[in-house]
Amino acid sequence: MAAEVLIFNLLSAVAIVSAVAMITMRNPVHSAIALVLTFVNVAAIFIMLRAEFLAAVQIIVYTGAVLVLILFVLMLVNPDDLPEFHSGKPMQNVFGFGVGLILLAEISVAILTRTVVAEPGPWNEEGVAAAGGNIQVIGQLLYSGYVLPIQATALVLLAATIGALFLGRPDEDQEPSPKRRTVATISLAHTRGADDDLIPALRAANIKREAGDRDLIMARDADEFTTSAEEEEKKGQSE
Amino acid sequence: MDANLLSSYIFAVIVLNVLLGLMAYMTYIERKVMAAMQDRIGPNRTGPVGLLQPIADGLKLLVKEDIIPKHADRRIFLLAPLLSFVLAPVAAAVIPFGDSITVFGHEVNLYVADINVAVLYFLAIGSMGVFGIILGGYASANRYSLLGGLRAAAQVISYEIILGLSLIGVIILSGSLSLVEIVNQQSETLTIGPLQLPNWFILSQPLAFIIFLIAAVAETNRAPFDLPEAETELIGGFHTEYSGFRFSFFFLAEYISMIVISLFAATIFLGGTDGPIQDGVWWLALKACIFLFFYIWLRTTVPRFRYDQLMGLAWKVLLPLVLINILLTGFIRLWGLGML
Amino acid sequence: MSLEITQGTPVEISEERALTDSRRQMVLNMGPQHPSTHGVMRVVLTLEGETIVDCDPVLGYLHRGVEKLGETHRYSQFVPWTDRTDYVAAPSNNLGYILAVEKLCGIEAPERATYWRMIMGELARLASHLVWLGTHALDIGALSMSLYCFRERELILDIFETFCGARLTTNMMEMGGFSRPIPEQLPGMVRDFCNVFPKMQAEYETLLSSNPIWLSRTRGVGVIEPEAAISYSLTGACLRGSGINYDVRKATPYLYYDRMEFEVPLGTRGDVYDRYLVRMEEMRQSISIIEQCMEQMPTDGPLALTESPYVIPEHDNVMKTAEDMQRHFIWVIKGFSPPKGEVYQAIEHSKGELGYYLVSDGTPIPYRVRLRTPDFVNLQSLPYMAQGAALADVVALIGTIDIVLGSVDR
Amino acid sequence: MSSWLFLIPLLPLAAAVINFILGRWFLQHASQWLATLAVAGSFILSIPVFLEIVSDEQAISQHLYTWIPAGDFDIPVTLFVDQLTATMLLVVTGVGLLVHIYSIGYMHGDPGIYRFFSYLPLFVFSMLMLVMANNFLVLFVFWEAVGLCSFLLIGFWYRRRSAASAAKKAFIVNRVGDFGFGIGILLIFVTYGTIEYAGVFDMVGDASQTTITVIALLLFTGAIGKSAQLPLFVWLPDAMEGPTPVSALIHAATMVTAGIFVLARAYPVVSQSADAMMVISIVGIATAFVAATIAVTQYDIKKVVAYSTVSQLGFMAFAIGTGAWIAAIFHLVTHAFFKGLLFLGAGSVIHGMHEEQDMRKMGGLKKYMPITYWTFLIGAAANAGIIPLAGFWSKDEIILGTWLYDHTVIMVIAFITAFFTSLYMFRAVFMTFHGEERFNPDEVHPHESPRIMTIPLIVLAVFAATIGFIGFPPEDGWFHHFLINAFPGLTLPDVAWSTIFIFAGISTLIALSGLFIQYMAYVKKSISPAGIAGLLGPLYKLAANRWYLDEIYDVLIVRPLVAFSMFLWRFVDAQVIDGTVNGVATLVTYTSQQWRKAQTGLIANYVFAIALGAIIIIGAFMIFGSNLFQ
Amino acid sequence: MNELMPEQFMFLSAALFIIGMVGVLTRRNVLVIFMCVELMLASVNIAFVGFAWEFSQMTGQIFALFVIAIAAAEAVIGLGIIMALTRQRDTVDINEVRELRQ
Repeated sequence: MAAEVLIFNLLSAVAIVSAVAMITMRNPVHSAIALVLTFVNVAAIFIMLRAEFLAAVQIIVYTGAVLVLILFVLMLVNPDDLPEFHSGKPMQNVFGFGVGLILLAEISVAILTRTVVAEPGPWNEEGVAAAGGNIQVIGQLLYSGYVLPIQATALVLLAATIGALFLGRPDEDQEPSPKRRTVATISLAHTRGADDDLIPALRAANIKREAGDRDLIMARDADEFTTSAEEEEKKGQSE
Repeated sequence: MDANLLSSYIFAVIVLNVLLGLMAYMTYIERKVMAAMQDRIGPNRTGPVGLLQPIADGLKLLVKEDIIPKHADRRIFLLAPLLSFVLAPVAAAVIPFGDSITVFGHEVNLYVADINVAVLYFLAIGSMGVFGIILGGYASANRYSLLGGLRAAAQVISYEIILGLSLIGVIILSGSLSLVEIVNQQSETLTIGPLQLPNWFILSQPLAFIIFLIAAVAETNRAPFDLPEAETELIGGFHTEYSGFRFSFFFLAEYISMIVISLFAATIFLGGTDGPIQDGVWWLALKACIFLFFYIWLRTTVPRFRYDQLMGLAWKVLLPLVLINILLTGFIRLWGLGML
Repeated sequence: MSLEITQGTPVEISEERALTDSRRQMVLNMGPQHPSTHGVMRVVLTLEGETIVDCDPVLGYLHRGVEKLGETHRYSQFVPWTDRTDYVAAPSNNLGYILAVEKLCGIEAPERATYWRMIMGELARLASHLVWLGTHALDIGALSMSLYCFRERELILDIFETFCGARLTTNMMEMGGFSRPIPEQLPGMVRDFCNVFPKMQAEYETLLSSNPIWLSRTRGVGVIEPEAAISYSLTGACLRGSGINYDVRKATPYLYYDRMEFEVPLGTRGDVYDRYLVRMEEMRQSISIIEQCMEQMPTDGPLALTESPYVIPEHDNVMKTAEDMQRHFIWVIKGFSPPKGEVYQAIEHSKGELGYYLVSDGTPIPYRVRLRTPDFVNLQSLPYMAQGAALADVVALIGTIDIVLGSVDR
Repeated sequence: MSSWLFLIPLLPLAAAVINFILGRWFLQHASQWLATLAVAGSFILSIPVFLEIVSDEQAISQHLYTWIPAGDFDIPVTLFVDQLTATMLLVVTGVGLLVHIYSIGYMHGDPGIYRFFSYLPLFVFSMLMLVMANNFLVLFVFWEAVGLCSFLLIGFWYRRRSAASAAKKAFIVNRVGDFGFGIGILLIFVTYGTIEYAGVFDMVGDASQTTITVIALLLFTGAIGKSAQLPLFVWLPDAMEGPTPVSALIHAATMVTAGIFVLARAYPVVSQSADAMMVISIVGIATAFVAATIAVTQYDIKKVVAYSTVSQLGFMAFAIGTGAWIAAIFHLVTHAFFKGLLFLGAGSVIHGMHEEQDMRKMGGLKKYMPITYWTFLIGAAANAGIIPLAGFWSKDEIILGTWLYDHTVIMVIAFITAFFTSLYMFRAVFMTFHGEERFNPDEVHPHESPRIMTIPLIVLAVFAATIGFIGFPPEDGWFHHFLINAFPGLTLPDVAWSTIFIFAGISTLIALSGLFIQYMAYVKKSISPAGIAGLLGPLYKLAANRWYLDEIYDVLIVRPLVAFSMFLWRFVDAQVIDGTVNGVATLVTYTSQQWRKAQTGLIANYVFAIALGAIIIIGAFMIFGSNLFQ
Repeated sequence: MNELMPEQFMFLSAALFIIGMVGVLTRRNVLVIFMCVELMLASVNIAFVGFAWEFSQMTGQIFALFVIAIAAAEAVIGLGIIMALTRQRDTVDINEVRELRQ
């Protein structure tokens, strides 16, 4: 057994075991971790299959972004809701596994009895090396023959972004929940009450320019910038 | 097993050990530098001028009681710090510490691996590193930890994008994802009129460098982007409930990440091992030290961002800037190739 | 071997459910052991994401019954207790209580002692503001500020130590003046401090005042409108930050503040940044007041009243004259009995209006002692400011109110 | 000069676009100055163009671009200026400028001011392009564009239901005429193979007489709509729902004269068909008479002026019909000034009376708004044909034309109409400005309008008083000699001075009699208007109810249409079509209801079905063989 | 078996796909179902890349790239829907969401 085959089988075994673990774990967070393991192994298999770029992308996108997002959502969702409820529908499980087994058997038969025949292309190991490497080959192919699919994919990603923004927007019907508590009482009778004409008064006041655009007003006297209750009354009467 | 592979293994072991040793003394240096900046003395009791302090700290953490909260998700709680700790130094594998040297008649490359997707590999490992933090935050069954984990997830995803995009400019210019290749390109000389400058990418990609620097600080969860652990708000965030050696794993991982990302930045933008006289690993170390000093300096100087400001900075300021940078670089590159 | 401990959540799960409106909300129990609550305060936050829906400060973790203790101690015995309310500005608390008792007895300290009281009060204000600045900046993440601030505060504490021997709980004032002489080196120390401090303060400002992160964390955060500030009975920088001109030193001058020339800084927006600016400016004004005191102060003169029945006689005379010996004996054994009546004395403490309310029934023990501590009142505005703010803002808001739990809980 | 020609329409267009885009957020009130400056620029540029035409007597043109290139047939956008166009240029930009200035005062404080000042220059642009077009298609495009602007501006206060419906009415009624106009253009194209003026006019004679008549009548159909002739004039009085400056500019001075302009522009075609000319003159005189009688009975000051406009447009139409081409254009020019003046004066009154339009609630305003009064009086006198004001010269010339070209019946009706003209004009003046004050002084404080509104009034008044002298002496004036170049083949008739004096005398007498009657009725109160109305009985009622035209339309067109629509809705749509659709739907619903029971709503079940399907398909392939696996 | 055989990755791909499918069939937590779908997408990528390797083609890799891109878009939308769902329903149990039945 060549080392290559051994490693491949090892990686496959881990991938399959962790995939099975993913669907059997009760805690979704554990499932997610199992899935991370599967994806990392899949990425390793990609490297074995001479797809280094895809391996890196697989890890960056799937494990680095998608699964982090899934974990993010898992943590946002109420922890009480997280555990899986296996007790619900036993028939569902039986049918599910049954169908899975049948399909696996069918595909196994197909794999073993049929062979796929196709013309070998130019991108064997030497061909790729001659072109400068896996990334160079993908880049050249991608931007020569696949421009339209790239544009379409870009459009899909844009649509997804907009859709996500739409889905993630705050509820409209619900008033923004953090609402300011209103001022309970305003004691305008306070002899040193807030001056309604504070702002005009400030212009003439002794202003100390602080950092940026902020000013401090320097009061020399206790009666500056304040209106006493009597004055307020007088003002009211005169109007 | 061929000799090449063997020498790689040996070199990997050396790098790993050096990193761990560096990391230990990184904490010492940080404390000393911070002390100097803050008008105090810093560790000075353990050993001469406190040089044994990191070892003492390590011992202390080793023998400390290992507390697992009752409601914690045990398995993940144990797994998370390991994940952080293991993934942090792995990224150093692609950093070239110099050309090959001859040891006992063997040609030994001064890098663990020269893979053609090195930059992507680095980003991939970086994006994996956050799992430790998120899972640690989740598993602690603590509100502060959960919030820390949530913050870490959002922050790392956002800044991962910025980090990756800021490197695109360099990749466009160098035309390669291999760090060895990138370093080799930077050792060339750039002649601008009478000036003879090294072709470091900091000169051709200054904007990308600044953005990379900011994103790198955010990526390693260091001040002023240390929101996931913000001790004054979240009391340590994801590692609130960790103690003893498990805590030290997170702690170590953070410092190793800092060192690795400093090495990476030095490699990508500052020419790696290239220097004015006698190229070699010491230049890389010196450049990395500049970054590390910058990290410490930042920590002592600036206040912490708020969560929304952090996200706003990433998406509203840095992302447009970095996209503009890519666009400009692309045009200049095409122009340089005579395709425009 | 690992030890399993139960997570200490004082609020039970069911209770938490009752606290939140929807399942999207989360109750976060901040404190009483949280590093940013400046002691043992507990804030129960209801969060939606990182946005605060509700904020409920829970007090009393440091309650020692100071007021009740005052009603079981003789007038002079209560002075050390005042140190332990707002322990970062102990001389100010001494001062407030002493002034209240003196007002009750109708006596007044000699001129020189009054000037020194003012100096000590302003130094206490500076010490308190330095603690505030350090911790406030630390809460927001500016790590070094706290160390810089404590470096300067050390100079003030050295002055206190030189004067009365204690650094934190000073217990430095007596009815009718000071019981100890002024050490020779003290005026020089105060002058040195006045020379050094402004430079240091300029250093702080370069670090913070125009730092974009500091600005973004403080500007527009925790806005208190002038009306709200009044209706919450705020005092001190919290009130003046909202632009309302009320300073006890100006409004009802005590000591010799009417002889001083100083200005009261007022904010324009009422946010955290304004309060920061106001306090920074207050520190400059304090230095100016101290310098004026040093100038105006008579170089020689008594430091304490000796002839009043309410004060302890001069030590030298106790062993010389029978009257003084007798008075001393009664004063020490029984204490003095102020006339019947009630009195309220307010001073401008570093955190706001500190009021002492005393009721005397003619016995040596006060019938009622009541403290109006400014930070307790100011703390009311926390929920008002916190609603709609982010979680990270809460620490900035607690910092901006400037609380000392010893003073809040009493 | 011709190279700068394009700037004349471009400036207002630029102003319109800028105001529309930036107005709401950035310009706000600054938009009014932008619009006014742009129109002023157009006006200033038009002057040298006009002078060049005067001195060179040569049409100038500037090719801008080819709009529709289709093989050997292409439609150029070419600016074309001859004597007729030059005259129109000055009228449009001149009156337009004054109206813009006036609007600054009138529209002050309106929140939609930027909208107003983007529609108004847009209208000026469209009108300029209309008159400067060199082919029928471009003409038609901008013909529709001015209609659109008219629609937008009538419905400017679109929150007002009446304004919105008036806008709709104007638009729909105009469509009837435009339909004919469009067919006319098609017919021109079919007949001559081109739609450029020059080409068409060169080949007029190639077509049969019938074709020419049909074309001329179809073009006149458009004019009926646009220039508010019988029977389509009903939209114009309703259009007074728009802001008054709009009424002045669009519904008095410029747009409504587009119909007349088109007839004059198509002179080579129209003049070839005597039958068409006859129809035009009959429709014209009927319009003039009917509108004048209605105007006498109206109480809304703007309605009076509006019906007066319709009447004057009738004058122009029958002038063309009778062959007095130049007189028609002359009247068009003078009318633009004095009718613009009247509208702006009415607007000033309304502005001063706090949006009150009913003349019964006015009276005695003379002392409150002297400038408005005097300018309005000049306008009214010009309209009534008091010598020597502008209206006198042009109207007299039209009536003289009817005599010269032997249309005696029309002449008599024209004189009667002129009498009515004088009657309603002075009725408006006396009711509004003289007599007792019939408004409630507690609620209404009449005041003179701001200077920015009165200055345009004064300028217009000066023109209304003096513009007539460009056509002096009648049939031999400077204007006639200038314009005759635009009408090849037309000769100025030689008229004896005695004839002129006789007609002038009759006209003046008629105008003065109208003045006298109204003076007695509304100032002296010796004649009771109500008494006269009672005396005339049904005739008065007929006029007061606008000859029941709206009602006739209602009975003849609207109701049958509604009934037919109801039939379509009630029976065809609701029964036949819906029945079919509903039947199918019910069937589907029923079937689906049965199938629904198979739907559990559980995702797992659907996935299960998919998986089952996959198993079956793969199994089938395995068993029966396929190309998938070989 | 000294060489890597095409059957190997085909089996792996099929196995992972079927595991994902069974997960979708049996699990009730919508987030886990979501993860299963991601697994199915990834398993298809293995087949793509494997065939590309077998026949020295690049098309398979390029299509795998597209699949990853689409999967990312799907993840964003899917998670957005799940967030909206939990906001409205307070549940992640897919059997509770039976809107399709109505």
